[in-house]
Amino acid sequence: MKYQSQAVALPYFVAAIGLFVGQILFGLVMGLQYVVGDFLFPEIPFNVARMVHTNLLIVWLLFGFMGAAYYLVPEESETELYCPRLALALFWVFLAAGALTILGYLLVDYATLAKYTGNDVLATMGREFLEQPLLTKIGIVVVALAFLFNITMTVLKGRKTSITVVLLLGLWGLAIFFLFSFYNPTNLVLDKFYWWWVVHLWVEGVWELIMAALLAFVLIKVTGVDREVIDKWLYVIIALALVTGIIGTGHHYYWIGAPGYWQWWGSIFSALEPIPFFAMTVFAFNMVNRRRREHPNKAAVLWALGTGVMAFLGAGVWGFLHTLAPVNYYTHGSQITAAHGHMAFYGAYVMVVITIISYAMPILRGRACNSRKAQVLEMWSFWLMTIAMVFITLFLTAAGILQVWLQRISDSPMPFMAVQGQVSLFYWLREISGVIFLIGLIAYLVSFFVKDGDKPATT
Amino acid sequence: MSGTFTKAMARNIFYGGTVFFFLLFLALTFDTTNALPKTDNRQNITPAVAAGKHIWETRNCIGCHTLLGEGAYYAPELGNVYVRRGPEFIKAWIVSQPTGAPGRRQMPNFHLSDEEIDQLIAFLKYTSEIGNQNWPPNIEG
Amino acid sequence: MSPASPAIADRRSTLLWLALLAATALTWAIGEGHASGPAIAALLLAVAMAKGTVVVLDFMALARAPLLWRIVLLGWLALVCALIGLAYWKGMP
Amino acid sequence: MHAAKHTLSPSLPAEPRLAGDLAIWIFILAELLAFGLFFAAYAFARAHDPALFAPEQEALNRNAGAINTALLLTASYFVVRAVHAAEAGRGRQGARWLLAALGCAGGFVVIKLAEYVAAFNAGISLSSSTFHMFYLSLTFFHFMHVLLGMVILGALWLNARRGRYGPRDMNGIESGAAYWHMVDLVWLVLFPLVYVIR
Repeated sequence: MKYQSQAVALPYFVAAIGLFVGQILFGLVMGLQYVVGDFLFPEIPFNVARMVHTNLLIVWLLFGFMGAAYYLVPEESETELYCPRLALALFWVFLAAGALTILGYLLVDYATLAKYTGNDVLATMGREFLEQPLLTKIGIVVVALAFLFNITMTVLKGRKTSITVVLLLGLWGLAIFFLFSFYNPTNLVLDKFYWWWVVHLWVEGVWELIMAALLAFVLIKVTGVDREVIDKWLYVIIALALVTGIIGTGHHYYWIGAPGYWQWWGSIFSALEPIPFFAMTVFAFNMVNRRRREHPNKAAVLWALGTGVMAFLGAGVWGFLHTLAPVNYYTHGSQITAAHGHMAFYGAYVMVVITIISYAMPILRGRACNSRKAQVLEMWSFWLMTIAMVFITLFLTAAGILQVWLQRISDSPMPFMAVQGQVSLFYWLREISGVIFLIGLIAYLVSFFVKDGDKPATT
Repeated sequence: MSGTFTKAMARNIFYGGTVFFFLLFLALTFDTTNALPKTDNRQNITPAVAAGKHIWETRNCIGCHTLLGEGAYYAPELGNVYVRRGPEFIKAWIVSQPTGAPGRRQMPNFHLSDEEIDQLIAFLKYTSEIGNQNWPPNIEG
Repeated sequence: MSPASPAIADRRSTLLWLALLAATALTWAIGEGHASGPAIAALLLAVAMAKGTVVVLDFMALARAPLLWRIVLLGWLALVCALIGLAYWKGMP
Repeated sequence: MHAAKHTLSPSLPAEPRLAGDLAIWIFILAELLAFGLFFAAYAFARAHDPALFAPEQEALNRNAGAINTALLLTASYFVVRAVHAAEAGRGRQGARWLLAALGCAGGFVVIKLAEYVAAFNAGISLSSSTFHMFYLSLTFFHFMHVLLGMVILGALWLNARRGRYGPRDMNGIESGAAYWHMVDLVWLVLFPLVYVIR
């Protein structure tokens, strides 16, 4: 660790992993509820479990992004963090807010929670992924602004690199587009139209900047390839990502009451969206092949390469599968969407956060890399989780294809619930894959505590 | 590589391309804003519809159902439920939840008053009349 | 670096420019003559391809670029024109 | 760069070289892909019902379209002259060619805007018919590229006036020129496709 203040990243990473575990546990609950409908009812109805599952994902990824920024920015800027104590204070504020929100979901009736948190003053709740109470949303904005202030000041007083500039753009964009979560008109079409300004412009816009910056940072560190080379590919890739992704928002505007031309604009530009993901994969492999050093942290290299491949498969290929309007007419809002969502989030954002954790955590704990035994276990966890996710995606895709066929294409369409019964085998298989994912996650956790005689070099 | 490849050019293209496509997106958004009154059924937004949407949101219905295809995929699409089932059925359904049938998916009872249920139904009726390019493909959603 | 001397290169560009303008006049005349049909469509596409080829090879200077770049750009032009032609043919009564 | 080669005798054939920065060419390829998809989408949508497209297509102003084609081609020609001037070490002279190209591009913009005003007055919008949707989408997408091209030409002009471009520094002007020619190239397909082929 080159700068003392990078240490504030540690609690962020720990919290991120902890919440990740929570996310997966609730995912397993939901997976079981798909086949055993009354499991945990009425204690944890499906909608509550889902809210916890998705909100934990968002919160732990944000913890990961913030931790990554605190780790990376001082090193890139070659200066201590502007205010490490602010960073630590924000950690506790964000963790408390996040924990209170999740507890609120689990322990308080949602309508009551809405009433006591000011939803009658400004109604923002009850929309997918934006279920957070108004107070939590305001808290997120405050934390994000204070965090951005801290990071921006650090960059301003130090060296400005392409990586910090791109990361900052991504993080500022994240905060700015979140503001659209406060806009909730009664007009459902407008509501949905701008809801996507948060959701799509996050995951297929500014988050890609964050992801590319984190990946570029790790690649510079583990390959030793000239920064100039990595920087220019970084710019080309994120240019392609935004060129295709911004108008690509149109693929969400096909069936929500927006004008018909979005079917053309959305189809054409989102058909190009796999290109930047493919470029990112080629880029990651290329840089590793051209490496000038053998970095001892093999696990981090594996995660970095895995991010490229899985982001391309999940976001690129599985996104393309159902993005063209004539296809999407049949697949919209089916299990195909769920399949894409799972692999894209895992491949792009979960894996990039684990990549930076895998690289930074040993250094934060005072060594260049973990012992060989720990790394082997971590790589096992990589394969277990990744393969499990591939199978989750495949089973959900199979369920989705069957669902679309029986419910939407067939001459005698079946009702939704009847179809759900027909595809339950795939839901069982998905749940089994989910258990394997959990086993992989446990292996990942254990890898942090593995000790053996083979002493790693200290920094 | 036979050509030149500079970081400055790559950076300029990133900034230029981003601004360009965001402006294009804003232009399309502007046109959409002007065109929406023809399709979004805003003339039928009554106070009851507004209240119904509020009930829809504060009961987190989107956590199980889809509405115009967006939401969770655990329970049926409700964008066209008004057409599929009609108001009487919807009312009877909401009141009789949960079914308690063992092993079946359960919907909570939200203890809505008669007036609230009517408002929710008004919201679902308004939603079913949004001109959304004839999605879903059939009445089953 | 242009292998030809600057004056020759300039003259060549000027002649090509005039040819492009003449081709544009032809396309316009066909349009104003309200001509249609598969032969006319093929002619219009051929003219567009010829003009595009001039722009790609001479104006974009890809005649002097590695072969791959010529293939990509001219391939784009040929593919787009072929697709347009195919669609025209499909849409004929 | 190939600065060393400039001293070689001109009789030696130059090694193949892409004029302009690789980054701009990647961008150009992405743009061409988007336009190509849009063109094919138009062509196949029209093939679905050519009779529906024909009257609205017929009503377009082909004079404006043809003049605009000529303006873009002329601007492209002027840009070529500017590049040649810079290559010959007469960068400042090239600035005047760039200014002339900007003038042609400005003419395109004025004529296109007049066309749009007439269209809007006739009640044509993105939602008025499938043909109009394509006509406005394609031409407006291209129109924005002309505007971006003008920004780039303007930047080239400022730099050329300051004498920045010469045989040793061609990357900027060649990259900008390549982009402008792409804007031209796309229009060469767009004009017959939307205005003429019926």
